[in-house]
Amino acid sequence: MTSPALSLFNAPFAALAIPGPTFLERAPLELRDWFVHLFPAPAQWLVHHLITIVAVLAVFGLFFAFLTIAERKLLGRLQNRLGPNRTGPFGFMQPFADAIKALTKEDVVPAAADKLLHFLAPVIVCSFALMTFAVLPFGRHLIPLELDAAVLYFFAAGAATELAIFMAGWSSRNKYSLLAAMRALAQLISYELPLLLTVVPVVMLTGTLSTQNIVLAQGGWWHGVIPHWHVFTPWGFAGFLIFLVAALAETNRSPFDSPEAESELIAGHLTEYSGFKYALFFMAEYFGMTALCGLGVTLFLGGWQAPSVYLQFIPSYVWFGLKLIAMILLLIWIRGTLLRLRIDQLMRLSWKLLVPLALINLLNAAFWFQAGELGGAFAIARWPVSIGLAVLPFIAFGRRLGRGLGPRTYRYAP
Amino acid sequence: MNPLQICLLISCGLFAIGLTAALARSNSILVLLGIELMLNAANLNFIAFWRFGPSPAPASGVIFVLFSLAIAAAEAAVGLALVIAVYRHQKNIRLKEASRLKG
Amino acid sequence: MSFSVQLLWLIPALPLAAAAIGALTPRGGRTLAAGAAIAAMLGSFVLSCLALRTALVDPSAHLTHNFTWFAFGSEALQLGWLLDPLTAFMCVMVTFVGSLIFIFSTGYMKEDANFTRFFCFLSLFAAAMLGILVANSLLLVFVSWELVGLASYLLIGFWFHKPEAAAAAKKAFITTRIGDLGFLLGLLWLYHATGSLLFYDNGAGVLEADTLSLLITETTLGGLAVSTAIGLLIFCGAIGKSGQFPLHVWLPDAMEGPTPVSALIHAATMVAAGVFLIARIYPLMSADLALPEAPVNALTIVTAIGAITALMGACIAVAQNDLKRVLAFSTVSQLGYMMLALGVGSWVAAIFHLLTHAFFKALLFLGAGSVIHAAHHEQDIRRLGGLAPKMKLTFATFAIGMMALAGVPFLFSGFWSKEAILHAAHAWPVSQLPLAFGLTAVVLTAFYMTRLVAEVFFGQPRSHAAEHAHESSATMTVPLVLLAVATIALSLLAWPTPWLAQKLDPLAHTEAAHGHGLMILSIALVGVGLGLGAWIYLRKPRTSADAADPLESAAPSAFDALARRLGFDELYAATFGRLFFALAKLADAFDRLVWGGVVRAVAALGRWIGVVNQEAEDNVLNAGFDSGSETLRTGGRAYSATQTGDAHGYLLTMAVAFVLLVLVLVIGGAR
Amino acid sequence: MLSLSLIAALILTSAAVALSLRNLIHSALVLIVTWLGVSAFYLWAGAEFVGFAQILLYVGAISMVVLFAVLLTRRSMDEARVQPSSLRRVIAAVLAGGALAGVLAGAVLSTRFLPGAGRPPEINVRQIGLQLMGPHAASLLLVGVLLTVALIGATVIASSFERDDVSSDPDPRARSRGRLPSNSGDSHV
Repeated sequence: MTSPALSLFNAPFAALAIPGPTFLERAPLELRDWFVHLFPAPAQWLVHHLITIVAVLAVFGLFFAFLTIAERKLLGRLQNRLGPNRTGPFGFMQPFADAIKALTKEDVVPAAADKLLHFLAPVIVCSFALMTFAVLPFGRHLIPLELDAAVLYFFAAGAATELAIFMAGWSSRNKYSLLAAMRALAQLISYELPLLLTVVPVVMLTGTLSTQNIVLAQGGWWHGVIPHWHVFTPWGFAGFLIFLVAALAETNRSPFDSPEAESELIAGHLTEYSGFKYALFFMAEYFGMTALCGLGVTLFLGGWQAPSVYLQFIPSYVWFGLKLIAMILLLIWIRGTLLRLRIDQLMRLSWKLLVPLALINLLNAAFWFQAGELGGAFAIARWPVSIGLAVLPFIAFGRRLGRGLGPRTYRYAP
Repeated sequence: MNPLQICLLISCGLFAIGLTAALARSNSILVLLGIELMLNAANLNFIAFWRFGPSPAPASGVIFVLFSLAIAAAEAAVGLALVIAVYRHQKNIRLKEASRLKG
Repeated sequence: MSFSVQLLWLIPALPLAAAAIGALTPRGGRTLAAGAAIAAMLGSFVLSCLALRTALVDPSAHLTHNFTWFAFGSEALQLGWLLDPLTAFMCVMVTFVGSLIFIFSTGYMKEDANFTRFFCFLSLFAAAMLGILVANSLLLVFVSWELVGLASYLLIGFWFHKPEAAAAAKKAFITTRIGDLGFLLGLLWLYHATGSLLFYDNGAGVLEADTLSLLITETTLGGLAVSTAIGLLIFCGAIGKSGQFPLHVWLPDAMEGPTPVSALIHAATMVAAGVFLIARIYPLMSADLALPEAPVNALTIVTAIGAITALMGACIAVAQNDLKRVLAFSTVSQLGYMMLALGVGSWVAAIFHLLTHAFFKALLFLGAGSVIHAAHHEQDIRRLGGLAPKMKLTFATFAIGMMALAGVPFLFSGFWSKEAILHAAHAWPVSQLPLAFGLTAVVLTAFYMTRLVAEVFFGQPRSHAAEHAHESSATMTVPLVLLAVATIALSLLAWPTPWLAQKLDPLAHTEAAHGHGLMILSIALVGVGLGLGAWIYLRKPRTSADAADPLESAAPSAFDALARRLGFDELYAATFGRLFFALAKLADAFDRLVWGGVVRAVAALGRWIGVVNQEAEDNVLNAGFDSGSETLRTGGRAYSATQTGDAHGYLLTMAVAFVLLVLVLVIGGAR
Repeated sequence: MLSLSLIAALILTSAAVALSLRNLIHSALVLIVTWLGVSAFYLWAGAEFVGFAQILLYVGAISMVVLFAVLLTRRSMDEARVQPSSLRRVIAAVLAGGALAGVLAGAVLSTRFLPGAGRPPEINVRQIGLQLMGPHAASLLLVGVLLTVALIGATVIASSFERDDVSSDPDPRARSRGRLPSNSGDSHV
């Protein structure tokens, strides 16, 4: 009896056998097939999977490495300084130097710590962050695992992050770590809600949970120029903005990095971590950010679809990479620009602004779809109505958000 | 042996473990977790019958489990809220001591 | 741009929306409430102008849009909108005058704490009034009619903390309800007789020839044609709303409301609703004229009521001392003129007078409001005086309104409309008595208006407030000026060509011979009235507030009777009031003696049964119950031992029971 | 069959371990493994959607609630360890559980099941959605109401704010005992 689980893992690669339009589009597949055929037939399926995993690990590992250096250099620029520029040409070897440093550092574990959990936390957070890459469609034929419930899988795998943070905070046997972990958890749980709620309209309109199908649903162009990406609809734009904010918070990025605010909290739940374990957490954070950006690209920015019909000759995975990089650069820019939020402001932002806005956006998307179905004048009239539905609640809730919040007062200081 | 029977045996085992835990442990959180396990065992049964049972309706087993998951979530939320309320009241959560309805 | 009749509902809908906004606005949102109301009114005005253009393309057409409101069984109740020149002219008038009064109100009500509520009510009123105008269904008219009544009740009683205002609001509401009962009966009868309430419905409406011929062929009690009876019942509603004799008593009291309300409701628009209604159903009212031997025609009654009201109102106005009350009785009198015109068959003249009257009466009321506002709410003309130099603009505009009302020739629109009515009365074949009444009222109108102007604006200031009066702000004077201009400009509707008449009723021959003799007579009468007034009141102006009126010293008893408004209130109190009081007494006594006795007897019976019961219970039943309870208690105590409150115990019991159950089933199944 | 045995072993062992551990936090964490095993079973049976939903719900949500509850109901770091239960109670529980397991297993083994379909029913997410929105829409609505009620109820039950009626409280000192300082909206840092 063949295991259905295996067929589950095999099925997606059937899609990869479809010949692509150009050689470049198919080039990664050809390369893989050539390599797989070097092995004896019984081992081929194993090699097939392994090579996919290795490819994802290698690409995103390198991506992570250069992401750190890009971020540091860019932040340097934003803050009017140079950033790392000593190691290698333009300092590009810095991440590798950092890696060596982290590996060779002493791994300090508190004596009272729950050693097993203390060890497991970084492993779990890193492995689950990597697992989320499995369902991202990197190109027309490039998707490691084509699942029917891919979006659900993505968030299910992401759920482990919370667990890992709790484990890290609790196993450290340090009340500050634990407190920080609880705060981080509160933040993650609060922002998971708007994040999921902005995904719902996309799923609702495309009628599928499969990431590949969501990307396919965004194919096509108006007049060959303006693509049918969700971000170019009022609800999609509003949803993308909410998604962006929630994704920032989910990945503990500035301005939502109060759980581990370096300058205030000595790294929160990571206080008792050092050396390579700390590096793993660091890495997981960047993987998580990359994955969430990838999901954002998939859901709202048309995934690997080219922005114009005339630009289709460029392979789809290049487009995906470009969009991913653009979005990550945006996040870095935001990090260099905005101030950190206080924890109560942060919770207020989620529950009083993002969640209601996301719920209204859900209605907006439903309205958009229904009006589109009616066609004719409705298809035009839905634009102003939908824009209004996106903007007016924002103004209304945004005005209420700051109400009752006086300037910050200090009880024990003049 | 029929695969359905194997699945049912697994679910029996899970149910029995849940019950044993709910009976043996005095901590109300653990009792709740035992009950959650029993719910999970029931869900296992649904999926087993859906998968291996005779002529299943297209989605009924899955949908039953989905509803059951929702109810389990509600149960966990309310149950644990009650545990916290009990703790605030009697400063511990031993089920044995929470035997009065008086506030 | 052509205006579709389907969109006609927008005209009342805009003020309704403004009313909703006003209702939802907190007290502080003055600008929002007033702005919404004024914007809605101006929007309706623009829409009305567009509608007027559409209507004038073919003045004889009745554009309708009907739809089913709801269906019960096989019957379907239909509502609809109607656009014809009558509707369009009225809409333009109401929205124009309404807009100006709204603007005026922002100045007049500035200090009032319930500013937003006021504008909410005003908008509601305007919406209801416009609803009457655009309706193509008597039912819709009735609904709007009652809404108008409600809004007027709310507005008259706006200062409900004043007992007089609250009483006046109640009086207005109840009095008009009496008329509305007739209206409702007429409406129901009409529906019973024709199965439809639509005015025009491609030949099936109640105002169209087929239905009317059906209605006049049937007769009811007294040999009246059905159409006459229905018409008279509906006319009851118009009597109530338009303040006609004998239901005119509420209108002067309604002056307790804020002055803009008086201007809008009790001068320009609401009271005109009755006249409009009769003009609207004029085909129905005049249907019985085709019958050669009708015992009485509906329009004859209308004429009689109108003539009596016109003369009576003018008489009473002569002896009033309250500024707004004089204007109120002049309104009663002018409405009588309109009814008279309707009765003698010239509904066009009635509507013409309605339009011009709306403008100059609104002008007069707003002028009065300006005076009252300036004089710190002093309304007694004996205590005013000498205001002309202090309030030049108010005086000038008020004088224009006064001359229009008095019928000063040629320049003022009031003259033309009054002439039209008098000519129509002259041409009435039945009797010349209404003409005589009308001519008498002309003299009196000129006289009391001269008296009013003389007392208020000339002579010495006779109170502290009048001494320190000063001109009102621009929000109040600009509407005055606009209304004054309109008052003069409206002459163009009748002269040099009878344009309005052609547009309103293009089918009728409009060559109503303008007998110059009658015109000269009426001009002369106006001159007499003005001269008399000037001679009595201007030659020797009043010097102190307490001095007696010259007329009062000449004929004290007659003046006193007029000042007490011919005792109608006392008459009603003595007759109807006493009658109802007696009826109430009777009902009370019946309740106390007859029903109360029955109840007491039943109670005594119950008490006796109770005594018997108690004896039986104590000695027989209780003993048994006591022992039964004891048994239960013992059992309960034993059972409660198992209720430990220990969740584990319960769970264990459940598990064991479940195991046993399954065992039984398995063993039983195996067997 | 091998994978099924592995999954079964994972589920049963982790469940047994989880519920016998002394440390509540460890219990909860091991229980997460059990839940993961259950979701692995769902995936094995071809119910992909339910499997991921199980992970999302149990690993992502319920476990968090449990962990929070554990942390909120102890007074010091070491109190996560619970007192061992009395031996008598443990024996009774094991007997009851064993009897139940035995009886159920006997029932399962002695029942002759009709032969089922050889392969998993073809079901995709879209069909599940249509089923939920179509024939089961009423239940879906009810579940939504239930979850809302549970959310509000749980918040109300667990909320630490007592009612502020001073007059009905006979002992003013009782009010300050065990109560957080009231949250006055603006922060005093």
